Order: sequence, then C-alpha cells, then structure tokens
Amino acid sequence: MTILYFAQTRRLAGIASETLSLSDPVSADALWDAILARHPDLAPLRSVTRLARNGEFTDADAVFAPGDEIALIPPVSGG
Amino acid sequence: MTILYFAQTRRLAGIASETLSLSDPVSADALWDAILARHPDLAPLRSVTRLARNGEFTDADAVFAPGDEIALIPPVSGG
Amino acid sequence: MHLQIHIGSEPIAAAQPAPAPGEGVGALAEFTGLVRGEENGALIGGLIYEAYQPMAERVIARIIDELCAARPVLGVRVIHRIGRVPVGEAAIYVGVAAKHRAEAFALLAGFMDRLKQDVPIWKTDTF
Amino acid sequence: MHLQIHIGSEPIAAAQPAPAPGEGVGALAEFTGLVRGEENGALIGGLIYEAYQPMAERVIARIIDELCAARPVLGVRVIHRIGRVPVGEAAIYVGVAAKHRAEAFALLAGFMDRLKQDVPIWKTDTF
Repeated sequence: MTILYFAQTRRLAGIASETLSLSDPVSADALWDAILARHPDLAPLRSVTRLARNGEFTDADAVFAPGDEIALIPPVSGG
Repeated sequence: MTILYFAQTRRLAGIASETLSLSDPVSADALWDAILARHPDLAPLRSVTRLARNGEFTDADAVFAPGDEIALIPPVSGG
Repeated sequence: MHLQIHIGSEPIAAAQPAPAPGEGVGALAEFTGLVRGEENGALIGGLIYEAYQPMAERVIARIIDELCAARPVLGVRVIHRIGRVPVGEAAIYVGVAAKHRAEAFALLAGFMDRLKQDVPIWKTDTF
Repeated sequence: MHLQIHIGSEPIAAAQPAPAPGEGVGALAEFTGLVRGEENGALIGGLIYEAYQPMAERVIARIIDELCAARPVLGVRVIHRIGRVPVGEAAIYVGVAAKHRAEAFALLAGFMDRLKQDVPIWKTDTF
C-alpha cells in the first residue's frame, strides 16, 4: 500500500510518500493507527484530514486493500 | 423642448428627435398628451415607456421645462 | 475605484487589460455577452443595438456606484457595442477587479441585472 | 459539453480561447484568481501551490458534471497553476461558455465554492 502525503501532512511527516506493508484489508481507523504509529506528529491533523483511495475520497466505512494508493488530504486551499 | 425617440418609440414616431414649443413647465401627463397628439401610434407604449429629462429618469410628479431634453425610454434590452 | 465605461460601434477586443492595476487585486471576474445565431427561433446574421449614449454612460456609472457602496471593488470596465454586431461577436464586456471573488461575482451579476432593467440601450433589429 | 482541465506549472495566459465554439454561445463568464502581494498581513513575493494532480483533475471533472446536471452549459475550461506563482500572476482561470448568463454565472460561482472545499490543491508556502 502506497501512502501519499500532501501539504501540511507532507511537511509534518517529512516525506511525500512511503510504502506500508499490509497483508489484509484494513479499516480507516486501523490505517490511521498505522500511519500515526510512524508519524505521531500527524495526530492533530487526523480530524481534519480526509483519506483518498486510488484518487477518490472515501467514506468512514471504507476498507483499504494492500494494493491501494492512499492519499492524506488535509484541508484544501486551491484557487 | 427637445424630444428624443429611441427604439420602438423612434420606429413608431418615425423620427429620432423633434422640438416641442412650450411656454410653461408641464407635468408628465401634459407632456404625454402633447406627444401623443403628434404621434398617436405611441399610445400603446405609454404605460411601459419612461420619460428621462436631461439624461435622468423622472418620477411621476416631475415637471418638464421648456429648455429640457426629454427622452422616451421604452423597455431596454442591452447586454 | 477605477471605472471605465465605453459605448461605441467598434468590435470589442477579445482580451482586455485588467480593470484595476496593482498587487491588491486577487479576483478578476469577467462577462462577455455574445450575439447568438438565433433570435426568437429565427436564424440571424446579427443584432443592431442602439443607445441613448450620454444617459447610458451616466446610468451605468450610477449603478456601479450603488453596487460598490454595498460591497467595494477595485476596478470596473464596461464596454457596450452599438450598431451592427455580427453573430459570434461580443455585444457587451464587463470586467470587475476586486480583492476577493465574492464581491467581484456579486458586482458582475448585480450589474448585469440592473443593466437589463435601467440602462437605455436597445436591441432594435436583426440582420 | 466541452471540458478542458489543465494543472501545470507554466504561467496562465491572460487571453484564453473560448471554452466552446459555435453560434449557440451567448454568455462567457470568466474568473481569474491572482496572487495578492499580502498573505495574512505579511508582504510576500508569491505563493507556492501543490496538487495531487490526477485526483484533482478527476474531482474537478466530477464537480463540473454535477453542476451541469442541474444547469447545463456548453463548455468549461479550468486551469490551475502549481509551483511558484509570483504576485500579480494568475493561480487559477475558469471560463464558462453557456447559452445564457444565468447558468454561466451559477456554474462559475458554484465551481469556485466546490473547488475550495474538495479539490486536492493547496497553497503550501509563500516566497
């Protein structure tokens, strides 16, 4: 599973992307736990950051599979 | 007093402008009566046509003086 | 506030300079009204516009003043073409420069509504 | 409906071609968002934008589809610049061609609102 970090999440994580090795699909909560275990500085952004899977926003009940590309989408500010 | 006719009022009156000789100031009703006496074809437009005096829209109680430039403003359709 | 109003028979250039200069402009909202190839169901070659020019310019300026009193902007340009305007060409251009988009959009939409009520310009014929 | 979306680091040209061709276009509404010389009270030389590009393009297309389902238009062009954007230059351009102005304005304003909520593009820094 590839994790992409953008904007504030990239700055706080210190990387733009990384690979997470998962053998099974996981829930959003479990995925966040795995991400925060690596990057505890991201904790304050969790409540305002959406997870995208393969370029689409996900719902709270989404399941994330080992081959997915996940992106952390903090509040956007385009335009 | 100069009277300017625009758009439908110009077409129906058959002229773009003319001079009306008045010795005293007149009300809007009296002015309309004088205009319609010359151009009876304008009667159907009276209720939708506004009178401007010296380039400003007028109220119902306006008084029109001999030196004024009056314009008949039928419904506009710019843009 | 920069205000430029022009009513004339020459074509309206596709690209207009900014309605206001400077580093304070964050939003530019523009509207171009083009003559369509059909009027009331009939195919046409163009429209003919007529204006009571000095009054039209004065009313445009007053409308913009009134709208700006509510929500200030930095610059406005209004160009209305009169005479023969062929299909596909612009009859009107309105550009609004403002600090933020909300006031630029508000002025642009509000101005077009008022123009179509109160500015002595008419489509008088087709060709 | 003609739809063109571009996200890239090159400057946005001041004059854009029409978002849709043809004699049916009666209204062209355009918005340009420019970088102002001040951000949160501090003088700046520019802003740096970052995008999750494939997703941003997909989300933009979906937003426009949704808005058009309610009120159809003839063409939309969206250009967002990323990387360093100096003060006075455009970060975004949106052009909407429609039959009439009401639907062009509605799409333009609605799109900008949605962009600022849902499109993965960020101002990440000043310079």
